[in-house]
Amino acid sequence: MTVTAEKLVKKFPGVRALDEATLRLAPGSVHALLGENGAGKSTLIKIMTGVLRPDGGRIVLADGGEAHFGGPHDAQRAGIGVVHQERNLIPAFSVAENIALPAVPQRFGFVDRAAARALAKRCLAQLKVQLDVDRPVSTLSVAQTQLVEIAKALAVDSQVLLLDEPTASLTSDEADRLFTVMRELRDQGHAIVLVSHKLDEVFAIADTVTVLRDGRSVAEAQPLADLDHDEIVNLMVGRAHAVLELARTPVDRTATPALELDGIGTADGHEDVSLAVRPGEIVGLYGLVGAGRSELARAVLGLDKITAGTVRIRGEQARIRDVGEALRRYRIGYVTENRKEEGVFLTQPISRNIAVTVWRRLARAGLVRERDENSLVATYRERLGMRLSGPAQLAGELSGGNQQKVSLAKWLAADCDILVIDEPTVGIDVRTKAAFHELIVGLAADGLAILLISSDLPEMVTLADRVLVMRDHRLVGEVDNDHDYDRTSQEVGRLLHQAR
Amino acid sequence: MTTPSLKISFRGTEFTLTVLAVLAFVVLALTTHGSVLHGDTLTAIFQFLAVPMVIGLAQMAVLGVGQMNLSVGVVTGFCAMVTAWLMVDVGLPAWLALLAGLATGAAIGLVNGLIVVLTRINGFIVTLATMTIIDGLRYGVHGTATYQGYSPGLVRLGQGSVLGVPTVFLFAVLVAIAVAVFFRHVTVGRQLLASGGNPLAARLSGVSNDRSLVLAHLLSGLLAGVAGVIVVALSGSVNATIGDDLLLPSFAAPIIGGVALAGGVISVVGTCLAALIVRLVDVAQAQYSINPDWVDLIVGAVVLGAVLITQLRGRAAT
Amino acid sequence: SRNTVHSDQSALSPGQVKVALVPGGPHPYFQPWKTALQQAKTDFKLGDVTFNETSAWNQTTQNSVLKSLAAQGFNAFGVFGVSPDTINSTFGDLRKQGFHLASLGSCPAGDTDNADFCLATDVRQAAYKAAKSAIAAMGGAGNLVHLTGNKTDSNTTRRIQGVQQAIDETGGKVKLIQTVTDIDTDLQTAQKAVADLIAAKGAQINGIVTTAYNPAVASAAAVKAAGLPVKVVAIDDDPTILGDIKDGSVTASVVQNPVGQAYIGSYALSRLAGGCAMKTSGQVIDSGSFVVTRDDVDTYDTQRQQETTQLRKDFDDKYLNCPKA
Amino acid sequence: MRRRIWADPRLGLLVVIVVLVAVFTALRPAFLDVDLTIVPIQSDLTVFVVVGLAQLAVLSLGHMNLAVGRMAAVSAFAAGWAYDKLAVPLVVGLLIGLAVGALVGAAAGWTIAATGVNSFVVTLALDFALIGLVSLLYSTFSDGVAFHVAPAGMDILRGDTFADYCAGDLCGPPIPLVVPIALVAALAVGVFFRNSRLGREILMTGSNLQAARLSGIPTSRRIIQAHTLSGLLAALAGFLLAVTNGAFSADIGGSFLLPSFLGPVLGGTLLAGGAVSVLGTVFGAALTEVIQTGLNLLQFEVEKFKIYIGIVLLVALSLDRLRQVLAERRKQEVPRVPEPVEQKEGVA
Ligand SMILES: Nc1ncnc2c1ncn2[C@@H]1O[C@H](COP(=O)(O)OP(=O)(O)OP(=O)(O)O)[C@@H](O)[C@H]1O
Ligand SMILES: Nc1ncnc2c1ncn2[C@@H]1O[C@H](COP(=O)(O)OP(=O)(O)OP(=O)(O)O)[C@@H](O)[C@H]1O
Ligand SMILES: O[C@@H]1[C@H](O)[C@H](O)CO[C@H]1O
Ligand SMILES: [Mg+2]
Ligand SMILES: [Mg+2]
Repeated sequence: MTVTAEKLVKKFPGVRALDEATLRLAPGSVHALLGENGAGKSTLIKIMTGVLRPDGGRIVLADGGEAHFGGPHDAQRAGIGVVHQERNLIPAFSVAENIALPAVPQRFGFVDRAAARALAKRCLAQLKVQLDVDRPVSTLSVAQTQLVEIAKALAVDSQVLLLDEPTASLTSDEADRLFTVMRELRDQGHAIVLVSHKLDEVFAIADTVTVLRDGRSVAEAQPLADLDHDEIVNLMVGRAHAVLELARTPVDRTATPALELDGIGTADGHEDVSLAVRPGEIVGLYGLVGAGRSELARAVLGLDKITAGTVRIRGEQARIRDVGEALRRYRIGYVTENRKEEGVFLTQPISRNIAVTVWRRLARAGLVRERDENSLVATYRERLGMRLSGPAQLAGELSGGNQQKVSLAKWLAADCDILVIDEPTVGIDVRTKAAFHELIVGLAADGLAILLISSDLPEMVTLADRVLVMRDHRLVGEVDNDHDYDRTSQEVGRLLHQAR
Repeated sequence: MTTPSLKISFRGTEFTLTVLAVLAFVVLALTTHGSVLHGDTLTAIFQFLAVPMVIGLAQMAVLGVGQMNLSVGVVTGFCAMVTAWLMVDVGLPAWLALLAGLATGAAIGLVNGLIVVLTRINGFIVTLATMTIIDGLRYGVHGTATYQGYSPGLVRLGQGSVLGVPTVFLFAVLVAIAVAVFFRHVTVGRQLLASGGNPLAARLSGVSNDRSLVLAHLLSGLLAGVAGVIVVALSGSVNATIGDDLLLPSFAAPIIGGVALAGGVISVVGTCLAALIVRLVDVAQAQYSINPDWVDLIVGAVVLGAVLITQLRGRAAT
Repeated sequence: SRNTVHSDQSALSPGQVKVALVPGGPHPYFQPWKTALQQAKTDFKLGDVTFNETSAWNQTTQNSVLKSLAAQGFNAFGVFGVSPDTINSTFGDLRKQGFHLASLGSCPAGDTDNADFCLATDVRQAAYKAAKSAIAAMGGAGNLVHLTGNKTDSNTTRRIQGVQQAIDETGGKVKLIQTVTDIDTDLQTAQKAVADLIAAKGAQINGIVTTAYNPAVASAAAVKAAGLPVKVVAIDDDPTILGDIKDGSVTASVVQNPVGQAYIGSYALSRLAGGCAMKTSGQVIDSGSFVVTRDDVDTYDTQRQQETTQLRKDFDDKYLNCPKA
Repeated sequence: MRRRIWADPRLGLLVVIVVLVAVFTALRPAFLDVDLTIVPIQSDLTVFVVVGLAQLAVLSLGHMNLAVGRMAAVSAFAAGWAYDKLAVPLVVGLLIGLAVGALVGAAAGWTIAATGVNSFVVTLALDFALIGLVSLLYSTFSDGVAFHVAPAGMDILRGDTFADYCAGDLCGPPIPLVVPIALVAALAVGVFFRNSRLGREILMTGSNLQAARLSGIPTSRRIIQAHTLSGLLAALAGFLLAVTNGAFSADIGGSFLLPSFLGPVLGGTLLAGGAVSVLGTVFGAALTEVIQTGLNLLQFEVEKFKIYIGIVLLVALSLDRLRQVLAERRKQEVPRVPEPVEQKEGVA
């Protein structure tokens, strides 16, 4: 089925999220939809699936008829399936029921549970995912919910399938299985849209590409074969994108470590974890999803229980009870991995989101002046290139990438000596990602000690001075990073998969 | 077909509450030398359990979509008055009056739901306003006077028992089963819980949250109507004060019973068991001649204690 | 403090007197006030009268109802104070502003009354009579239960005292096995409490004395349904209660005199507005209470009327000090 | 920062209030009677504004305090007891009452923070427990149900307005002496939530508990503090009511619960937490008071009175919604800075 979104316009307070953007989909192809954070990709997808109503433009279906979607249901009936960027499942419902929700199999008004379970099993099998379909979704891991979400999109028999960053929290294995399914569907004549910031996977699977910039389509349904990596990036960014060489200041390895873990064990199962991060150093902590990296960070910050070993901060033994103490007494900041749940306050203005860590400093006689907060926002808006309409804008109105920047900004504002940064660039576009990298390196150059948790190996290689590899809650080795991708990645891979 | 929710969980709220209820019963039986096991006492316990049970379910229905219904109590009273009025002053046969009483409750619930959806005003506030209105209407039916002496057949039925079980309690149990089936197996019931669990996700899956809201309020009103007709049949006399003391218990039962205030999670069995536990406190008061001041203290402690225990057990389980 | 005098304190002609009767809230007890008030209007040629029961048993609401009525031009008030403990302040305010006030049906707690007078049942006395007749019906011995209303109401305290006095006088032959308070809020609560009570102690109970409306209705019905030989003494003469007396499910009812309170209260208020003054400001006057049984259920009202006539006489002769015309 | 005035929910309230005052005055000129309407309205409003603030203090967290009334009752008991038995001066009794209220609030907050049990449940249970306790306390320590005491200054506070104080020919406005107490409370609570670190951290905790914890906010402490503030304000409301009533009695606070929600929620404070509107609460309480007084003047029978009050409330709220919808339309036309004021729709 061909679907064309023609000259869509969508206005939000302060921004034109879409400014006559056009997307032409042809059956039997995988179509990449690319653009920087805030370019309007998700907005476009939401309009095409009836979630948002456009302020201009139209959606034309195969038969030439114009579609008027009153809600998601209408789009679904028109044969358009979708996986949204954010997870949208009912926590208390089982996997089967969630997958079947858009088209509940029923008999005389009663839910046909057997049919629902069969449907769910079929969709999961398609993705080669082993999952108990009776489990409540609330007990699943992030990756598993992502997979359920994809299975749910497959459950509706749709001719057009829109996937908004479906691989953001998947392992490469899981992503590969998804790509296999996408190819099968393409070969059956479906039209598939893939939104992704991972250009490698885009080149691996997509046939054509549309690039959005500031809500406008700067490339419309071009064959991907005609373009190379740099050309795509230049289209997205709107100028020649120079891959910057990050100049690193050498680290004084004899200095007292800013953060030192010695034989740490935790209630979560970590055993004998020892590491040291010196001022000016970026230590990478790499591992597969579930290896226990975030949990280790949480334990160090007093959020989980440490059962063995010692933590030393600047050489002094430390007992950190909560994040507040970590911040104020030890000057440690923690940039969390789940921005929506833990990183930002969606219903609060950006100014408060950033100033929350420094109110103590800003307050005069216990009172905070808005002016001081706003100047903080101005500083970090500039420094991180945040797209926002003003300091009073609600964080929930920002695009995912910009939310991530807000989440980082609050720790930069807090002026820490030690930063633990967890998955800083998930869902972040190339340019912003580069800016983030520059920033992190700059922070290290300023003397901060940084513990970087990332599942993005190229990112690790770009940033880390040393890469520690964690497996099953233990450190299994260390790689001195000479920023040679091939060598470092091989080393890391060896550690990750070596027999114990 | 195996339904996971039918598996008995030894960690869940329902189990804790069952243990609590049985324990309370045993203690009562032992300390009153078996007095609570006496037929009359059992009858009294279960006869007056019917209304708290149903009214708890009425509140639970809206909690399911994350709303509250402050009008449940007065709607119960109003429906009781309407039913009695239809029999006494209009002369309708009992069965027709009962149906009209139920329809009245459903209609009020429907209006509540429609107002919530059309105005987007929080249901708490909408039902606060309709509570005030229905409170007035309740006195409009028969002023402050009491209706009595309507349909002796109905009252005989309401006060009677089947195989030793009070009919009103049996009726309440049937209603509870119907509500459980609705929320567990009926498509719109599931959709209602989907809206409560994650409105955005429900909307993106093509579920109409508006319909869920209206439906939940309608069901809540209908159940309040059910409570109203139970009162009419059970007590043989009704006046405009009926329902005044139902609002807080309507919340206590589902909340102790493990229903999430945020929506999406309900428990029919938990709600009914919680109503039973609160009822046992009343019974204890009469049995031990406790000063009513202490009863309130005890109810407070029981509410908090029951929830705490469930919470702690839940935490220990994970 | 505020001294603005709103009501002209010089003598008013009856046509200038506007009487408002304000009960604590909607309750069957107050329904006779409506007709009695209309009767008073005609008989005493009052300028205007109104009956306003919107207070909803809430003192703050009642205060604002009273002030609203005053702003409307009503200048004499008969009030059943929601909260006997705080109503005196309200009375004081209105008195200062020159209005005439009667506390009707219930006197303020404590020994002072800031209203011109209180015309009410001596509730302690009435409860005493009720308990006495229950004891008599029980044959002078056995176990008695007392069911009553809101514990934070000082009338309830007085009623408990009255019942206790009657019990004490039996020298131990009658035992008060339980006093249940706070069950007048609504009928179902009363029904539930009575059912539990009968289930727990039905066999031991020989008599129930009720000094509040909903418990009375509930006890009569429960005793009738259970077929127990328990003697029930009720309160007031709402048609439901009278019906219960006639069919024997209620042994007796202690009837108060709401008609007299409203009628004579309005009369006295009009006299006060006409230039009379109370000899003793804040005087408490018993409006009378009568034990009604099956025998005199059709005739008791005659006695009440007589007593009411007597009340009016007493006002003229004993309580009021009027300028000679 | 540019603000569009019609997008402000408080404006809608103000318009509704003005319209209602005009309508009521046209129907009943006595609505403007200074001594019998204007002054009593202000006294009542004083109490209900503070009651609303007590609820608002925990709505900031997305919590509820179902025990506001009973917290007021125990505090009033403590104050009454101090006046009666210790013969303390007015201010000391007030401070004792406030301390007791704060303590009970803190206990509620602590229970919620420590156990993670929903505030609705904890305060519901507390309410039951306190009903019993207050009754027991009065029957043990007083002659039944009240302390009839009048420490020096109480009558003045109760009865006087600024109009009673004159310098030569110039007298103050007809504003009761208690009004400034509520104003100060409202101002303090407003500054607390808008400008103070503590207040803002409470709001952040209400907005996203997890994120707040991970931003270094001691969330348990903030929860306890918000409930303490709630108890403190409930105590103040109880004291003010006792003063207006003239006695410290067991039934104080008995009718606080619904008004405590009406003020803030009419004023635009969400039940979801993270945002509060103090000015809105004042307007919300004022609207309720105006409706009540206006309908009183119109003298309906009891059933009609209730019906009308409910209908006027619904209509007022719906008009406010209409204003919001209009404001949102305009917002679409003109790019503007969005309000930090929240509008959560649909399933709440
Ligand atoms: N509900 C909303 N209210 C206000 N502004 C919004 C809303 N949703 C999106 N926007 C704005 O519209 C623009 C486009 O956002 P959109 O989410 O479509 O970006 P995106 O291309 O998907 O970015 P990302 O790669 O970060 O997911 C952004 O500037 C964003 O701030
Ligand atoms: N396959 C899985 N099944 C169930 N739970 C999982 C799975 N993988 C991870 N989890 C859970 O998800 C959480 C993520 O693990 P953790 O944060 O310790 O890992 P990580 O190394 O930081 O990985 P990530 O890259 O996701 O941050 C843990 O609570 C873990 O128990
Ligand atoms: O004396 C009165 C009546 O009997 C009625 O019960 C109302 O309240 C009581 O105090
Ligand atoms: Mg997006
Ligand atoms: Mg992690």
